Amino acid sequence: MAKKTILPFGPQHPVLPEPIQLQLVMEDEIVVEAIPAIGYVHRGLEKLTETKAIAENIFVVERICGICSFMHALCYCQGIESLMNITVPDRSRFLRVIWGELHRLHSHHLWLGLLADAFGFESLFMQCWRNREMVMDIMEMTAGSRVIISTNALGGVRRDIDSDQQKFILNSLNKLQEELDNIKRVFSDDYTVNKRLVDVAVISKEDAHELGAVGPVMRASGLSFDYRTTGYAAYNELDFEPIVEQSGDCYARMMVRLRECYQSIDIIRQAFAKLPEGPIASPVKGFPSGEIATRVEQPRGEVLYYIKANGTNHLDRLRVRTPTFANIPALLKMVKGLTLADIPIAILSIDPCISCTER
Amino acid sequence: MVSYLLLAMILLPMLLAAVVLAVTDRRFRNVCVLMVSGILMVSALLIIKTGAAFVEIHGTLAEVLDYVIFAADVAISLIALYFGFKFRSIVLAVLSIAQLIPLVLFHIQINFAGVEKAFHIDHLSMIMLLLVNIIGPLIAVYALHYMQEHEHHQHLTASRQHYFFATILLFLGAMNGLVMANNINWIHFFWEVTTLCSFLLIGHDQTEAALANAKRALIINFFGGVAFILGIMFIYSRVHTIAVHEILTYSDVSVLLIPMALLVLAGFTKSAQIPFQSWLLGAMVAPTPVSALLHSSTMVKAGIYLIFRFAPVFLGTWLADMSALIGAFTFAAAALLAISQTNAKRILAYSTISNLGLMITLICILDIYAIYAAALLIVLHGVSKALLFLCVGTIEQAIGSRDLEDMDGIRQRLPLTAFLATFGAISMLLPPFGVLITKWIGIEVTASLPPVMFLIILGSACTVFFWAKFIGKLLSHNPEAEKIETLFLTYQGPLAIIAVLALITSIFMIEFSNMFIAPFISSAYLGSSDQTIPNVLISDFAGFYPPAFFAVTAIALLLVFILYNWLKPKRYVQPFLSGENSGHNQFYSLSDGKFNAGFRNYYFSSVLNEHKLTYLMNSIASALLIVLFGVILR
Amino acid sequence: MNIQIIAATILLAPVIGGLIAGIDRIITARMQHRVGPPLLQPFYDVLKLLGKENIAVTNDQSLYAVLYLVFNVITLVMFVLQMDLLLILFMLLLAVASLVLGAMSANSPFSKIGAQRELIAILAYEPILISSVVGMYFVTGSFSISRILQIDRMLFIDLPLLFIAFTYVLTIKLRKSPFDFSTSHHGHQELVKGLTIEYSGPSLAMIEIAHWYETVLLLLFAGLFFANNLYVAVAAIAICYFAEILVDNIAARLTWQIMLKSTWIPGLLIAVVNMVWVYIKYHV
Amino acid sequence: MMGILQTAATKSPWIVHFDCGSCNGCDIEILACLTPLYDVERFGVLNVGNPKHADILVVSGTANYRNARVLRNVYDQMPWPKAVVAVGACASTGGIFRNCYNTLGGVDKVIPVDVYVPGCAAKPEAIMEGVLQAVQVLEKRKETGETYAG
Repeated sequence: MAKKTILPFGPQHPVLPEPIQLQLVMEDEIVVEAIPAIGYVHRGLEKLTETKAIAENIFVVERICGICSFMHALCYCQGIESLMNITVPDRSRFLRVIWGELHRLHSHHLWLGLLADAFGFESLFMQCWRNREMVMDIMEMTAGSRVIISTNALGGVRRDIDSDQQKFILNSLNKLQEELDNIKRVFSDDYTVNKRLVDVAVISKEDAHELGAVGPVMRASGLSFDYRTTGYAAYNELDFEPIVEQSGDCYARMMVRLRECYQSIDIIRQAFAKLPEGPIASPVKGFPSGEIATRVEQPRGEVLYYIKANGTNHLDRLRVRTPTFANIPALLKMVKGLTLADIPIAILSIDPCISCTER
Repeated sequence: MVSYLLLAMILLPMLLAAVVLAVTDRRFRNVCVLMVSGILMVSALLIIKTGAAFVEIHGTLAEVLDYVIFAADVAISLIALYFGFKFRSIVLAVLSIAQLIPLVLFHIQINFAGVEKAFHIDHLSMIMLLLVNIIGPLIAVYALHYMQEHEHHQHLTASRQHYFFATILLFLGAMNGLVMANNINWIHFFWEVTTLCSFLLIGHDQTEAALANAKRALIINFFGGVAFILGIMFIYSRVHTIAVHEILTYSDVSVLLIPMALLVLAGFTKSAQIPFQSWLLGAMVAPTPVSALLHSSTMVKAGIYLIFRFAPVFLGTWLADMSALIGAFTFAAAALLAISQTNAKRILAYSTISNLGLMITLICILDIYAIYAAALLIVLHGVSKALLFLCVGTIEQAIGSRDLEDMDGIRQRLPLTAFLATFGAISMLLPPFGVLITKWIGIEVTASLPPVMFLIILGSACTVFFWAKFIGKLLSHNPEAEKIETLFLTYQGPLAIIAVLALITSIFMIEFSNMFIAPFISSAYLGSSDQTIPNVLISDFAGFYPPAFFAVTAIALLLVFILYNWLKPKRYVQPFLSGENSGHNQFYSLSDGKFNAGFRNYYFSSVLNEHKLTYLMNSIASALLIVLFGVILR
Repeated sequence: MNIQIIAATILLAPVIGGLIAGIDRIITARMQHRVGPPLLQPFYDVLKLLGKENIAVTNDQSLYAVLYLVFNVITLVMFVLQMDLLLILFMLLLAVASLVLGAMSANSPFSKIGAQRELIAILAYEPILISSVVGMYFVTGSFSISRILQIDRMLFIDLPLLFIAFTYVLTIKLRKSPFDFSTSHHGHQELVKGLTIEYSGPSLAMIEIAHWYETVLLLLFAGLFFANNLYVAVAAIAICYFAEILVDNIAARLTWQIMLKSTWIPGLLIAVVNMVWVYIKYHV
Repeated sequence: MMGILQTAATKSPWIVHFDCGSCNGCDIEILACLTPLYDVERFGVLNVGNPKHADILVVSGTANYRNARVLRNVYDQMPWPKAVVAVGACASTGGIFRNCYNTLGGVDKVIPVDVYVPGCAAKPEAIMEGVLQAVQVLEKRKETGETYAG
């Protein structure tokens, strides 16, 4: 047994949307060891924020990750706002929820598609991405751009959503929900899909807790926690429960995200129903000082921002701990003992965002 | 004339064995071996040219010979008894006594009578003679250089080569005797000599493993020997003759069924059918020429020969059907087990077991094509497997390992040997070579016995798997490998000759069949010496004509080379390693370190656990054997 | 006459195979709510590949690609000349073996893993392919296509289970999802392109063309089950291939473990059941 | 004959996508091009995921010190004729990350780029246009018979 199969899985690998390398050591096709190597996306973004003005940094943190850009900006703005004790207008709080949930919808659809692609279900991938385009249309209509929408600003939001747009969005969401019903049936009941997801890469409740998993990975293992329930933005005025699955395998993680899509649609509807009239931003004067840690629930789990300001237009330090970073220990635990064919599924099941993690 | 040739083929090697044992000078030994090799080849060809014949021995000479052979047979049993005590093996001691007592009793019973027509050279003998006397000497010549290297690696103080070559020569003589003898007692004697030779050669290296495996080989083969002698006694009690040709003319099958079952059992042990396969696997510790000569191409065929010889008596009975089933089971099971092996010699050993199983199946099927295929397979397999073993031996001497996983880039390191080995493996697996053709015929003729056919189908799928791995490894390219091959005429020469023989036998299959198999079938199965009647060509077989087939393949290959010249790569790049290449076979990984990308063939070690599966297969095969005997003894 | 048949086969088969591939891609695209490429896209692809630079990892790698093509052509010609079916299966094996050896000869772990998986696929489909041929033998009493064609019964009526098993392994042989794990039509797979990853330009084109021949051969093979009526046979082939495309689009890629289990246990079982029944019907 | 080969070359551009330090914005737009709304397969474009089969290398994101060699390797392993499309501001110039300590700037610092697609993130329509422009580059290379030049 002297020789083993050693495979560099990534960085340029079509199954991985982003460059990361897992050095897989295998026997037959069973992975005995997976050694991650990173650094392909590291740009030095945290350092960059120290050279930019505080308001400019919104655009920088949005480019930590193009998929959950809005949440990054939201987290950053909320941090600066609470440092400066700014109360944002009610309308903008609700608009932030709406955009935030739209991002969650597009991110989960994207992920569902990539997962389908990872287990070789091409038409399901196409269908997920086709549905996603409805969300992208909403983004483009409300913000003028598709992925990095830049609607957050210090003290509120930059753009408003008028009643015509509202009608369009609600219509689209109705359609989206119908389509979602279709793909849900495939994801949850299809024989081949079940074969590939059920009991693959299981993380127990204890492990998930001990390894500090966050987001859907944690909730799929039976831990009920969602940072939105703490009620930032307008979430305290909306009615929802964290979505929890018990089995801790890839199927559970998929189900959590699928059900969160429904939840997001529901939250957006609630938010529109309760959307108050009024200004969309408060004025911001002066510079923040002091330090603060803020958190936001992203599609991938909670993100943590640590901001240290010194009263000037530049920050002393900005530190981001992203959900993927928290989930990597769980991932490395999962992949051991899997077969090669399950590796892409296991990697995708934590919805990795390497560009978040490496910044 | 024929009797002189017989002398040259049986007695001369045995006598020279004694000489080689006595005179330890290397040069003298080499001359002896070369001389014997030449004589054997020539006499075999001459004897074949003479044609089928009986050789009679009369008078005192016959009597003396009978006594001598009896004494020698007793001596072998006594030697086994001695080793039984030496190894403190009760089983071996009991078996040797179990052989000794019937042997003595039987000879007393028949009053040491002999057979006038002491030797019978028919076309089946000729096929075996060709194999023994052409492949055997070539392997012996190869061994001259091999053993020199082998002892060099072992750092022995005193050379033990004279033992080795003496045993080899003794074996060749005995094997010739075995396939030509007409006196069944003599066959038993030669049979026991080959067992003894096998035992001595397996234990040749005197290591612990060698001795343990030698002991096991002796025990299992002696078990077969006991079955053999009991079978002889039974035959005599039923038909009162010990002359093979007279036994064969006996038409009432039911009378001979029990002794025939015993002989088939003996054949199973010698041909390492499951559940008796363990000795052949153990025998792989012996120096590779031994594996090539005794344990793949010739000695294990003695069991096949015995069954083949007596098959006309029991074909179409329950015994034949069950034997065919056990053979087919062995074929499939051994092929399945071969998948889990990384040791090249063990892969070849399992493949040998598997092919021997196929031969037994073919022999035991009442169909003229099956007989053709069986006889062909004996030759084709013998040639190809000898070639493969010798190549693996050469590779092992050069790289110091017989593990398949260490043979990366062997194509660059030992180009000629790797080429020949690849050729050998292809001739075992792919069309248009003969082994596959026999498998094809096997499937077509076993349509009358669906379970047997089903096992052959499963077995051939497994066969593809392990051979393709084997060939793939031999052909794999390693940019770092450098040529280390050194050529010797007596070393690679025999390899090349055997390879050419493998090609020729495949191309001229039909001519070969016409020359040997058709007459054999007409005399042995149709009871007629008129050779024109059953002149069934394989070409009748669905319009298959090997030379045409080879010609098409050759044209295809030519076409391929023309196209290939047009397609020759314009630029060489590194393989796909996800973009992180740091060398041809290296990639950057953690902290910019350079790691070697590795690849290991699949062996399914977790599913195909050799130990557990062997237990299972042995149980099934034993059950089949018990059923066989249970029904026959009812 | 034979020469004309051979020439027609060699020239027409890739055209038909390429068109089938083109139709396949359009239907697939439509099933995925896409417009899809033009019908002649497979030909464009191959012609483009022929005009590209041939880069390789090892010297003799392209040799195996050509061998794969040539053996596929020979196999198809043998089929058209109505020779022995078992021999044809063995020739097909030779073709696949050359592809596997080509993948093994390159020193690349991805292609070598692909080769192993292809070998496992052979292990899975070979018994069923041979079983279907044997089933035909039980009904017609011959392994030779020329004699199978003379029979006036529809083989499908006697061998429905074997036909099902055959279509099942056809998915493996055509490398369609759920069994496209040694190499897949689209690159998003853990082995990237597996078997063919180290081929490029003209040698990749050879493999593509060989695959067209193979497709034609396999579909003709499927047609044998309906051989007594040309129209039924053509319809059956069309339905059969459409079913393959459908399955390709409604199934996730399974693992080879599942494939091996499903072909060796239920697959071989239904094959054996069918064989036993025709054996009893015609021979006992 | 050569003419047919040339027209075929314009009808079947196979792409390989390499993400070198992008924020995922452009990556998901490149993927979106393959999906039903945009469906680049209409033009014969396939994402083959493997440099050895590809004609066009589509790069998103800035080159940094670690992924530059990967980018170079991927480019080298593509058969000639080939073209490179830099998608998005980062790949074209370095974009917002131009002055980060770990970035080299646009991918043209590492490999020759033929087509630049602007945008942050670049829109799918723009990316498709970029790929089709790269096809023209390929065609020209084929015509002039330009040989491999590192």
